[in-house]
Amino acid sequence: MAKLTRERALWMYETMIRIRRFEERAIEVFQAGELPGFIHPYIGEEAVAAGVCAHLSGKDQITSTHRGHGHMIAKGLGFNGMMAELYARSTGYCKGKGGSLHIADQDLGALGASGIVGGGIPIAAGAALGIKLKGGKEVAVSFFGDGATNIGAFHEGINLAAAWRLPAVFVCENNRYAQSTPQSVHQSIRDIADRAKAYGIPGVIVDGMDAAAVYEVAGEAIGRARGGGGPTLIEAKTFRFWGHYLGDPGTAYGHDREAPKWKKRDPIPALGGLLRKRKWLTAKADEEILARVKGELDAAVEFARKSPPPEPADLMADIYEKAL
Amino acid sequence: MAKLTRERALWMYETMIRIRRFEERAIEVFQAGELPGFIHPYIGEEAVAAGVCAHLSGKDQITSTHRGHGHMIAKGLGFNGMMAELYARSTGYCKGKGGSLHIADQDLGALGASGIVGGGIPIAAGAALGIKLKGGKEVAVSFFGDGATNIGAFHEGINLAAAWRLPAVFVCENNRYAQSTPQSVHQSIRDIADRAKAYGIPGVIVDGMDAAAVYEVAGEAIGRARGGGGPTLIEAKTFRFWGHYLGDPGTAYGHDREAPKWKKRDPIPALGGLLRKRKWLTAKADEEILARVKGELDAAVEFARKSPPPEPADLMADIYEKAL
Amino acid sequence: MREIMFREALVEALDEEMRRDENVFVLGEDIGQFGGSFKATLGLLEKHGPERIRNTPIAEEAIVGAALGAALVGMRPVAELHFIDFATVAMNQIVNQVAKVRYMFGGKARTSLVIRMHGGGGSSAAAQHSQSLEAWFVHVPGLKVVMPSTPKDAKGLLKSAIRDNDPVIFVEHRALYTVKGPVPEGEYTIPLGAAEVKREGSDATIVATSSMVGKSLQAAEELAKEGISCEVVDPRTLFPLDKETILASVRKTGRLLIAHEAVRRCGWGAEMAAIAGEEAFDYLDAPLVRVCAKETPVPYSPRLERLHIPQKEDVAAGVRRLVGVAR
Amino acid sequence: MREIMFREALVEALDEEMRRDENVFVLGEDIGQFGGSFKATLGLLEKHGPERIRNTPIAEEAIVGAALGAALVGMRPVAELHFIDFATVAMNQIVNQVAKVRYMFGGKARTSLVIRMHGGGGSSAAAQHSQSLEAWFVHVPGLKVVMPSTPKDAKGLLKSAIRDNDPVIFVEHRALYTVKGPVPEGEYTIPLGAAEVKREGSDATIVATSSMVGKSLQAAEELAKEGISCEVVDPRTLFPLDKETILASVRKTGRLLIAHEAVRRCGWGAEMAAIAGEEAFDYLDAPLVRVCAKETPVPYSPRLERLHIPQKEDVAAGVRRLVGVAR
Ligand SMILES: Cc1ncc(C[n+]2csc(CCOP(=O)(O)OP(=O)(O)O)c2C)c(N)n1
Ligand SMILES: Cc1ncc(C[n+]2csc(CCOP(=O)(O)OP(=O)(O)O)c2C)c(N)n1
Ligand SMILES: [Mg+2]
Ligand SMILES: [Mg+2]
Repeated sequence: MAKLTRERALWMYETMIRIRRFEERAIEVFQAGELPGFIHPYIGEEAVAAGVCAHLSGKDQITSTHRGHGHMIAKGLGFNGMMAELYARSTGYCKGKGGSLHIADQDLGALGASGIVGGGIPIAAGAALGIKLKGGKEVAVSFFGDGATNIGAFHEGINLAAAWRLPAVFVCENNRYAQSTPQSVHQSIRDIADRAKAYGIPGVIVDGMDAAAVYEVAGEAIGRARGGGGPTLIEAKTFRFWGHYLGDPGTAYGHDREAPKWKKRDPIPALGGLLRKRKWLTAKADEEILARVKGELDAAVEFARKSPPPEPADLMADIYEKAL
Repeated sequence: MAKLTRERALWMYETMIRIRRFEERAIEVFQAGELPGFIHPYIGEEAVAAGVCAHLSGKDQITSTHRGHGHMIAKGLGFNGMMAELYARSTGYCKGKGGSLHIADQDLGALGASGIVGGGIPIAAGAALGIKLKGGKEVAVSFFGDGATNIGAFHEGINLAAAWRLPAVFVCENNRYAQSTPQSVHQSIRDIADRAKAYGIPGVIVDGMDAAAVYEVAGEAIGRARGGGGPTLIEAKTFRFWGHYLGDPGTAYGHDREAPKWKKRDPIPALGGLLRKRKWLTAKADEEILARVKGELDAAVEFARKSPPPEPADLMADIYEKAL
Repeated sequence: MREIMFREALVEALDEEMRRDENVFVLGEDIGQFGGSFKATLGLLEKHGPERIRNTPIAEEAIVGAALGAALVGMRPVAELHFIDFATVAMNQIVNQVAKVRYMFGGKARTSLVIRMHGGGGSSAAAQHSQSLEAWFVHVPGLKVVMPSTPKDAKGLLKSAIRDNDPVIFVEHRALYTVKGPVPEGEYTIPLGAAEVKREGSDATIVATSSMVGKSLQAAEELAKEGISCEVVDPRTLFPLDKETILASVRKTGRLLIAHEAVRRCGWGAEMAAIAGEEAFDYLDAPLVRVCAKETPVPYSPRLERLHIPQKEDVAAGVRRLVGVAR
Repeated sequence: MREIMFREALVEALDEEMRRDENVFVLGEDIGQFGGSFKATLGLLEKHGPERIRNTPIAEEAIVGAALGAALVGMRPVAELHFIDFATVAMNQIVNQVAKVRYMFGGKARTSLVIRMHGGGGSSAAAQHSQSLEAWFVHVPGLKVVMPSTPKDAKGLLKSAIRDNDPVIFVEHRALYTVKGPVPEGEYTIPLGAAEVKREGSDATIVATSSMVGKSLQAAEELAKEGISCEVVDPRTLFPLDKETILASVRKTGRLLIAHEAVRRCGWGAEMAAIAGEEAFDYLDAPLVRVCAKETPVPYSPRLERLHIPQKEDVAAGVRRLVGVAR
């Protein structure tokens, strides 16, 4: 089992802060009317992306969801390209064509977010298949929500990966709601990890507000996948602090009543506490992280604002390899 | 628990013989070149259809598959309309428009066979929903194969039925192969009943070659559904004695090597033995059944052969309620 | 006449039909307390309760399959799929089951169901939440396809769709939901298969669907100032199609422009163009013009999306081309 | 030249490409020992082993998704879906993912994959196993769509499709699998986007796809005896479309008949008709004619199915109508 080192712990901590601050800034400029489109904030769930991606290198692959900023940052994507993408600028990761829902960078193993719930799960299985056929040691990780576990693609993708013992890890971020629909309404089980039994693979529940716990569980699953032991289904119990998307107050379906309890378990101070207990983090280092992230974010917003939008000719580019 | 009565046992026995003989006759006339299309014989699996449908009335609903003749006969469809359908005659259940793959009769609660694997599963959930909304006491039963348990519709349909506690029963006829693909290749679990755990519903394994056993298990599941207890997943372990369709010898994928062992467990003589042991069936009664079924089949083939094909004008009828 | 929003008109239609017929019910994702992603079911849960306003899991194939199964036993479900892009996960049920069971089973099957979805772009929702895929459904015998362009039409057509005994694909354009328009107070329906001439004119016929009707009316207004008189015809239902009304207009003006938001290639406009080429050939005085989305996935960038989606300026330019006035 | 069957030509193409490039592999249901439902992968398992000839579960969305995922990390998968009717369960992956990732992700994504499927009727396989749905894919920017009509084209086009860096939908007609035709021995490819004039003529242009090419050639033969000279053009790829070759023929003959097996309404022929109406309007001497399947689900009855599917007699009758010879 992967022991949590100081280096990894600090990486997770900083990564979680990067996610949190990036999203807070994105929300701010969105609310100021600077961004088109929609945003689904990941705030509150940072421990999952950080705990899982702490085990991944640039050559490992991930697929993500509509709530994907956190996965992308944890996978190593930079603020400039991400912020520019939200601003729909040509310097964005998708040259302004994808937006919040579709940030991706193939060079960093970020195979992108599917805006279609569950759509990334079979794609991750396929990436794992490609890795296996090439004889690589990488893994493919798919992130998705509780709601996604009811759609056909979830079932088909995991069954395929299990039948073929592919180096894949499936991470369900169970934040208790599919949009406005509570888990108890959309399925009749309590623990989504139980669905692993349908595929003969390990299913593990983890506290998604506890980065160290996620780190441990993910390390085991990813290690097993790399070692040829096949896929694992991880269920991380977590909570989004915001509504489904910016503009949803969460009041229609009880989310607002649950939120205070979960906010007390904010994963960032929780990990910070652990780090300080282990003397891995000083107040000064903490401040430095915050300052560094803030500086980077200021620069990213500046970069995005100054970047040009796509040119009209870009409309017809990138549909096919060569223009037809 | 429903105790097996003499009446029900004899009904099952005769039903199984009806299925067997109907299919043997269909194969005969197919091989003689009298039928268009394809046939997927159900022979060997008769105990499943009979054991389940022994609990159903005309108002209960079923959905079926490409291998559907057995379900239809057990649900009460007559030889004339079925044989005429295979012969593509206007007197067939679908007026010659559906054929072997799509035999159906709404009046008898036979919602039809989907030629798309798994397609009937959500439809059965919907029929169960309709029953529930109307306050009825009927149930909807969906039959499907082992191969179908890997497709998205299986997952979505059962999850919906479970979440809504619908009066539905899902019957997997695990005959060890999806076309040419052995179960061990298409999924990594041994018992499909385990998939019930993904939906928080009971999953039961039953010997699909033993009609009395199927009767018992189905009775419990159907009773539970009628009583508001929600759906059950039944896995009946069975075997088709023929290849995937007429013309497939089963030699390419090992089916032919397994067949002899399974044929020794032929469900019809097995149930016959039980009936005789209980003194519920005399040799004379047995002969009478065979003779009656043969007579009916002779008449059905005669009926079909003499029936007219659809008229050219029928091509454009039945697309919409009124011609457009 | 009072003015209400397109989405309010839809809610009224559902409410009235649910009161009229206890077999009508609605199922879909987040249609309950949430009132639907675009508030087109708002308030119905309170009035009709959770048995008839059913929040589903995210499982569109099951939603449509369940609607069909319920219809087969005598219900009249209205299924909501939200974005038309999500219909891609339900195509088997829509195309192989819903559309075909009546025919395949020899005419007996009861298939009175409506499948609602919203299409179209314009809000930077990007490639997977902005498509216009109605042509797919028109290509499938057994389905009817409705695309209202005004609140009044939306209400009247949805009521007809619910009462219809055939399966109806009901496509709403997202940009229309908050558009207000006059809607009569009392009970009324609009038959499926009846086009409406939204503006009369003599120089050119614009056949426009959904969001393009409004843009075409604006373009016509503009062109009128230049002395070009446009007739704007809204088919309202793409199948059954009121060829008579449309072709009468084409015969009158001799010029045809087709405007829709779907991409051009194999869009519904191609069918309309083919019909004109077959049935009004001798009346056409100029090559027809299609004004459609560019053949690209829908881009996120508002600047690009505006170029992707046909605008009223594109309609106006197309008409000028059509009548031979190059500007 | 040697003659081999259409399906043998496909097997050769796969075999050669797998030898040439170790990144090419095939996945689909029953493609292994069984050799595919129509034997179009027969013998490949023995040659290339189960890692590269992968028998899948029945899960078409996963098959296409897995193919895409593998492509994204650098493989060149060929996915088999068998019946085009089954593409309905994989439309999300095909349309929302495969077709769009390159664009949506700003141009970086590697999407070199081929999705094979067979369409068409004629064998009483009924409504869910006989459709012709290629128009759907042509409607989706990001996809290429290939429909070969001869063994030679099948091989050359499949090899090009596998080497192409864009996703290709490769639609085979079931009735063609056992048709024999001349196929060169050595290495060759046929570019995507190049139509072929299968027969030269001067009175009318028949643009025919897939199974309708052969029927159109037979009709042309017959019509020649009546003194009517038909040019038969096979686009071979519906997108990219070789408009040049097709329109050159239309300009020459002034008359256009479009023949395909899909139902007429919103079929690919509508697009072809629209293009002709836009780009060859001044050359058309008569209303165009579409010869397509009747607008019904495909019936089981052979008698009805024969009426549903367009036959060579229908093509001949259409041409006579086109050239003004009523018989
Ligand atoms: C196939 C499909 N259906 C519906 C939607 C609309 N939708 C987007 S996110 C969402 C809820 C997803 O819930 P969950 O999987 O739990 O993820 P979470 O938002 O909680 O992170 C829904 C219904 C979609 N994008 N795709
Ligand atoms: C979606 C879909 N994919 C593939 C097929 C082709 N097909 C028809 S039957 C069959 C095998 C079904 O296996 P199983 O579910 O085990 O049923 P069985 O034939 O064994 O009764 C396949 C692959 C289909 N009809 N539908
Ligand atoms: Mg959730
Ligand atoms: Mg089976």
